[in-house]
Amino acid sequence: MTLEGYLTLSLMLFCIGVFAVLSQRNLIAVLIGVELMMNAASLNVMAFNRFSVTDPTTGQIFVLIIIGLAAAEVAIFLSIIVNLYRTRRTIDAEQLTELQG
Amino acid sequence: MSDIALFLPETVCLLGALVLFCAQVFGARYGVVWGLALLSGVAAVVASVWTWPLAGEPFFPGVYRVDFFSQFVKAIIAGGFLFVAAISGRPQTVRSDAWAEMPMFLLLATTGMMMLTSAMELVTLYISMELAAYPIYIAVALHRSRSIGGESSTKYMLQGMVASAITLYGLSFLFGLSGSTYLGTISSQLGTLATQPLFWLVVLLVLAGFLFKLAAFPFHFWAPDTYQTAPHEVVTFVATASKVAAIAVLCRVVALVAPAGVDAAMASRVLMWMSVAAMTLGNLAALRQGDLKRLLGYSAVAHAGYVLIGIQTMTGAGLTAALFYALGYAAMSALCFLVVVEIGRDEDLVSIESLAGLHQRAPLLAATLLIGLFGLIGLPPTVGFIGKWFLFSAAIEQGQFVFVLVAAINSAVALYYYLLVIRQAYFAEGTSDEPIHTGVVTLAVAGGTTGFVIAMGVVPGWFWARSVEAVAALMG
Amino acid sequence: MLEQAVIYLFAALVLSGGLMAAWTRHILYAIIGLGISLFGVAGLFLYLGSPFLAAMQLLIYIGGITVAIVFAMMLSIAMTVTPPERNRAKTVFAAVCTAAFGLGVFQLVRAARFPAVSPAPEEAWSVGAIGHALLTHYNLVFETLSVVLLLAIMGAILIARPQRKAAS
Amino acid sequence: MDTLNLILATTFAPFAAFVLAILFLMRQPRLAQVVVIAGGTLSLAGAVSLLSAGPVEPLRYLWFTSGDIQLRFGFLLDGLSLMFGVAVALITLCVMVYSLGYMGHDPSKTRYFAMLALFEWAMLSFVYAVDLMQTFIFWELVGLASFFLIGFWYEKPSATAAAKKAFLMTRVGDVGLFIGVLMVLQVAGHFDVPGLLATEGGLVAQATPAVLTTITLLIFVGIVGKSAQFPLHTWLPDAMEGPTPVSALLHSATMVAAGVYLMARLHPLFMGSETTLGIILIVASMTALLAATMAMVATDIKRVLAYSSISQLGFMLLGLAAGSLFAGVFHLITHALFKALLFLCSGLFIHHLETNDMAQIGRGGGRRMRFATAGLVVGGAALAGIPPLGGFFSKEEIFAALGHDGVTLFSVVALLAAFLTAYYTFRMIFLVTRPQQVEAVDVHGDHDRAEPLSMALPVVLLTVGAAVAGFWGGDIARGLGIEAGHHSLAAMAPALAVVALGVLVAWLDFGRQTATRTGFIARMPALERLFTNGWYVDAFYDAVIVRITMLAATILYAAESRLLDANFDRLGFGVLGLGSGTRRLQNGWVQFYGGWAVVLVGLAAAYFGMSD
Amino acid sequence: MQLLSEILLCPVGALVLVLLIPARAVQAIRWVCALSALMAGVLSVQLWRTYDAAAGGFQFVEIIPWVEEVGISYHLAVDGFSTILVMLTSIVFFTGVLTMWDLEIRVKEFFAFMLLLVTGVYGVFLSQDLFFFFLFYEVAVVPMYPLILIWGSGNREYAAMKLVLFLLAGSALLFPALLAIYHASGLGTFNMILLAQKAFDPDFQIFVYPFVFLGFGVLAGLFPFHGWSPTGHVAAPSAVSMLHAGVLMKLGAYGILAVGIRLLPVGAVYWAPTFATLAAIGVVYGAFVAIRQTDFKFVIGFSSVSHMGIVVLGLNLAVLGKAGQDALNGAVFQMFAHGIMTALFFSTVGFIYDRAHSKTIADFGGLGSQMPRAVSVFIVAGLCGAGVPGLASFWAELLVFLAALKTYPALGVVIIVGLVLTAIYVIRVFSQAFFGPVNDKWDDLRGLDLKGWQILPRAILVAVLVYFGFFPSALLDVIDGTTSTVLTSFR
Repeated sequence: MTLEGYLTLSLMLFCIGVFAVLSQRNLIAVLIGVELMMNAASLNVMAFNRFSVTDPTTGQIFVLIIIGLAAAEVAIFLSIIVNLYRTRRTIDAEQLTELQG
Repeated sequence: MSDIALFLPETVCLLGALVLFCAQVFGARYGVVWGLALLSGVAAVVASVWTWPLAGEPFFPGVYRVDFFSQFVKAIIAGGFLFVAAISGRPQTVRSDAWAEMPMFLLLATTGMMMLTSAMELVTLYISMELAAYPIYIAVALHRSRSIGGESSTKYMLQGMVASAITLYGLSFLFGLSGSTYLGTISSQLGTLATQPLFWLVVLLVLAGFLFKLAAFPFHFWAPDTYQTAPHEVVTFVATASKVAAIAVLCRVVALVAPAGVDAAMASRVLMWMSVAAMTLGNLAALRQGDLKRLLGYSAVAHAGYVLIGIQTMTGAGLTAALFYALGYAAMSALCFLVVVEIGRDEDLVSIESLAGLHQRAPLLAATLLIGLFGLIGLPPTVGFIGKWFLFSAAIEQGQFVFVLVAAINSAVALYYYLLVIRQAYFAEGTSDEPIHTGVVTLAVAGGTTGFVIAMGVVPGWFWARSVEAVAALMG
Repeated sequence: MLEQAVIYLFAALVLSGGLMAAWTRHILYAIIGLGISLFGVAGLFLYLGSPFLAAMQLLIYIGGITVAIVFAMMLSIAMTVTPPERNRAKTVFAAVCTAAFGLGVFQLVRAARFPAVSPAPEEAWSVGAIGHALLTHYNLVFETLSVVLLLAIMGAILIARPQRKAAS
Repeated sequence: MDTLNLILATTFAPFAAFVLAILFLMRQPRLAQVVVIAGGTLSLAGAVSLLSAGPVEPLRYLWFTSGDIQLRFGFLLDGLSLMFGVAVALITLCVMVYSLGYMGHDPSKTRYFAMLALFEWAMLSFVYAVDLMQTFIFWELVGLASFFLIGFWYEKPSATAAAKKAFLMTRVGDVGLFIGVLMVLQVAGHFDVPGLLATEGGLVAQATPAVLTTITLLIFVGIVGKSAQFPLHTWLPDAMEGPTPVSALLHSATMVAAGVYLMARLHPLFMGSETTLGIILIVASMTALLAATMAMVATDIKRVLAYSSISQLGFMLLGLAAGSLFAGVFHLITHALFKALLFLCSGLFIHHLETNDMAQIGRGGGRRMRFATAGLVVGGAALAGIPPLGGFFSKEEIFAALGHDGVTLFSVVALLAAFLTAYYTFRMIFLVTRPQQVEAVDVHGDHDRAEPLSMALPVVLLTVGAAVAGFWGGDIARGLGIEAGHHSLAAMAPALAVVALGVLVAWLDFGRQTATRTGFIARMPALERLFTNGWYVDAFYDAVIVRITMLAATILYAAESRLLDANFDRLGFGVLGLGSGTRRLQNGWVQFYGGWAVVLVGLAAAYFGMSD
Repeated sequence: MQLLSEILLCPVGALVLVLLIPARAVQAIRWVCALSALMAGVLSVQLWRTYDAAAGGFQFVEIIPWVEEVGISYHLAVDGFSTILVMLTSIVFFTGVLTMWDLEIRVKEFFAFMLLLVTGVYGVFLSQDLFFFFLFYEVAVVPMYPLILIWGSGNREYAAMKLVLFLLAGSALLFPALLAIYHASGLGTFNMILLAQKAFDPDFQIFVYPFVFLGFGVLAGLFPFHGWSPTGHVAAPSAVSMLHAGVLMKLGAYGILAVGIRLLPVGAVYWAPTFATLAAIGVVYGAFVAIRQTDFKFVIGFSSVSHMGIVVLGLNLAVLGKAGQDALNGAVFQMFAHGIMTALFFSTVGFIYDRAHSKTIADFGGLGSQMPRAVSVFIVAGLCGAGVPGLASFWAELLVFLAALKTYPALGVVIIVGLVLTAIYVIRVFSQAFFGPVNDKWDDLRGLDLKGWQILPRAILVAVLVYFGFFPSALLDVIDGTTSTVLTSFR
């Protein structure tokens, strides 16, 4: 597969992630969407790392950091969801409409 | 040794965070924690200012740059932290079991912001951004009332994650287009990169995360919600230090691509439209608000628009103006939030109505609020006026007459809601005459910041010269 | 040839898993979809020359993150049992936004020119090189990541734990 | 004393008195009286000594400079101003002294006397002014004093209304004058009166005929306002609401004559425009006739006199417009004397009998008031033009001037007016002196109290003056530098005849014992109504001019509040509404927010894509 | 320290002092204000006496670089115009403080805001640096909001908001315009004296001038953007109305003159016919609307619209060359005269209102016998408004009308006819409120007439009106030289 192929693939993955973020009701599913977006970015980096960059360590470290940050992010977000669930008894994105205007 | 010196402010912050961590682990009283936080804040400021004359690249060349720009901004950020620490003597709206941790998180965020201003490498930039963001996500969630903090923290973090994912996606392209993660290398290839439309989109994608921090359209939706419902002290931090860091990094990125000249015009145009949208939406939506913090949130959106005026010019003058304004803006909004903290001690939400009778209950706070709001309106003798003057001037220099006109009309519209707040504080009769007792430290900070806001407005020369110097370091 | 086929298979996994995660109303399916997709990405990493990252992806992502999500899912029993109705308007809105974004980026990506280099020698891909870089060029990043992870854990615990009485 | 000091003393003595009185003497009315009368006396002395010294070169002092305009303050001391100055000072002093009695019990005496002083200062400064702008300024100030004096009893709504009317109507005229004066400046580049009147290099030489006509007409508009000519005459009868001495001084003898004086002053300019003269003739003759008809039917003694003033002012203007400066000025001076006299006499009646109605005065025993009755008869005869009293000669001059070009329409009208004058004057005299019966009123006894010395003295003085004024014609003509003409008896015959006829008809209607004491006009009810209602001029103003002005004000005010202001408010509320609309963007759906960001990034991408 | 800085320091110093004095020491605060005003007055008179009118031009120049990088400097200087306007400010300031001597509510804050306002006004008149000019302009405008809101009456919230929004909308137009002037000059300085020497591109001038004109015009009460002014006057407390109508509105006109006409002559000439027409409409319109008002202050407010129209008209006629000298002299004279006159108006109306608690004309009647002094003072002001000779504004109107007649005869005739309208509304107030049958309702006001020191501020104002009514050259000589200098670029 060529670089363009990988890029297209990652773009599609990113878009799928975006769609999940925008359309899913369950906040966990939304989080999954975000993960997909980050993975798309990782895939991008790795593709460039393979085809466009002379020193392949950079990309790998980049992706490694992304994975690490994703873990941290998920941890925090999940705890926030838990926190939310404690009072609201829901994690439906569409029911979070108390703050508006 | 020199590396340590260059990295001193961040080190101080990290050490402070460590000390606070230990204190918290050993179950120190909040008074002690607060003292330590103040101490760390002072140390961070001192360290940042001390490093002003230094310049260099600690760690590996090209990763991290210490120059006057970064150190100047770090001093402001540290100042922001110090301010927040100073008014956090009794952070009632923070969940009581998290009092001890709160300063630590904010200090970590401060570290992240400091790194953000120096980062010259994409991965460092990204991770600094996240380091600056996560503690704030956490802090926002630590509201004493879960029902109030829950929704906004969820939304805030969700939007932040999306923005940072977009940034990340952009960074990946930047990496691919240039074959390097070093900003230095990227800028050396600017000549070829700038001809590619994708490059400009990528720059925009990269900016997403920072625009999010700045609460610029269309990444501003979190601002009113979070401002309204996060603990007062945390919002203060978000509104001051965080904004400065975002502006600094925007300056950094724009300074990077500015030499592209004509090719940058389209990106500049996009930023201009963002600016127009941000200030218009922010000001309009703020017109009819009942919650003081929410109103300030929208005002922050509008101010993001003003700052973008300077940034979108992509000239030295514009960036200088943006930086100058960032400094002033931090101080001005700090003043407003100081009052919010004081009067909202026992309230989760601070309505504008609750300001009634403030001039009787606490004349000094009322005056503080007045000066802060005058600044936000953009009235002399505060820095708000001259800051806008510089921003507008930079844009006019680029021939953007109509744009500046729109911005100026916007600030006239904004007058309405700020004045309503002033009206409430100075005119409306409150239900209680009970004086509000304000701590000595808070009063001192209020006085100092007020003085700062006015000093910057009346004798802007020194501050302007520093900003010029900083931007020169940035562009040079 | 076979290699290409496998690559396309992984690509298909990535997309199908992603689509599943994005479309389903059942959170459990979504997690499974995520797992599939991540697995596909890991596979692609392998073919992009980095077995190390493929392993990391499997370990951290699928082993750590996905599992954490599963735990969180258990909280929201109600939504797991009766998945919420799809909001048609919102779905359309999401699709339109996504399409605008995707098309916009796609046309630029297609027009873009990326530098092409010959693949780096094998030893440049070694884990040792990565380790070396992490301790030299990227030591700052590496240290920072540890701070971030630490604070994330602390924060997560702090937020999620039931509220105690004030310690002061 | 040299001329400068003398003229300064003459003009500024009353001013000093005014300032002193108004600022410091509000609580000491007696002292104020003394101060003001001292000022008036000083003025009279000054004016007389100036007159006796004869004309001198004008005095001019720079007042201010703006660009190329130089405004001078100064004094033009020629025969005209010197004579009129004396008349003004004299009558003013008479009125001041008279007022000691007339206003003796008024609580606001100081204000009254101060205003008299203000008036005298303004009037004298006007008379002696060398600069046209100075003329205008004091012309205005005279009007101001008039406003305050008419409205002196401000608690009386009618007085207030009259003052308001006087101020506004003269204002209308003043606007014309103002524009005229400014045009003079444009044409001539200066305001210097002698310079403007100079035969060489004067305004007549400088201006084109059309411009000259415009200027003189505009100035005439001012005169119409101030001298109460048709159609701006209606304020004057109403102005009788003021104290009677004021009517005597301002509204008959001096201030209203300012218009005539101005025309006399600028006579050469008017002579330069045939059109203007024609128009003046028409207006003046109309006024003379109209006012006389109104006087015929008035029952209020002061109103009769007021209408007669209007009519006589018309005569003066007729004389001037007919080309005879002498005729106009002569009549001006004689009229000043006898009309002041008539007013003061009527004041005596009014003061004592507390009624303005002529019939009631008659019934109340007015004829027992000796000084008043004597003055009334002498003054009335002079007004009617009975020889050899003042009015006869001056009016004769006017007829002569009018008849200069043969018998014209104007002569006929003037004769008609003269007939009416004689008629209404004697109607007044007969009504007062020959009532059908005298009611037993308790005021009969004490005539010393009815006519105290302070009031009697001026009456006597003026009676003498009115009686002999006719013989001053030669002096006045000399003062003006004109050869007074001698008129044959034949030329005088028509005038004498109409006067005699007028007196006769008045005798028939009012004088004889069996008279019905209703005018012959009562037999023509339509005409009587017309005359009583002042030819419906006021009604016209109320119905049309006032209504249009107020309507315009109402419409514009409505436009202001409903259109302009409301729309600005609407704009404001519109922005607020936009604010409410904008708030709806923040609808609480977090995914909606994300959608914005994503879609806009897509749009930006499309925008960047267009660069190729 | 030099004279101009000293003048500026008077209110600033007083402001600092007032802020330091505890709010309870009311008497001390008043005295500080009065003394500072007196000092400013003395210094202004000194300025007026020592300004060398024959030499003309800018004098008493003080320059201290402020932000050198962008060419901002603290640059004070006066020409003939600002000399007399500074004097006007001092007079109104002093009399304003005295007028508010009886104020009991939140005295400290009131005087603090008032001093801030006065500082701004002085600053505008003294500054010759475009930046500081604009800065002081904003300083002067904004204190109006709290001043009206807190110490005002009637519909004060609406009025205060409306006023500030209008004025700052005006300055929104100015903001880009002033900066554009700075950048277009290419001189890198905000020094207005230097900028005035620069011949800007005609197209640029024509483009920018309307922004400058309208921006300042709003503050000058230019039709149709005058709506804020009557509403604001009505709601404001007396001293604030005095400063507002007396001085603040002059800032607008002065701005047009100092920035618009001085810096952008070509633009001024190009737009003059349009704006002159607008101003003339304002003159007649304001008078007409004033006729229909039922509230004292509204009458005065609309009369201000009318009178300021004369000023703006004069400014526009000035550049048209035919009678520029007279027009500009008249306009500046009118600024002064109108300032004193409205100060007198509001000082008196405020006085009556404070005692009777009514501003409705129809409520009164025969007030002349109950409060003869206050009424007399009002009458003097009214007569000045009606353009009666012997009071200062006559000269101003004379000069402007003269110029109007020369330049646009028809327009001139129309506005002179407008004088009748002026007389109508003035006389209407007199006859309805002060004359006529005495209204017993107000009998208890008899003892409350102006007395003692209360007379002082009104007496000063009357004296000034009369003095300059008789000796116009005392002002005109100062103005005339500067006028010729300004107009050299139009010949």
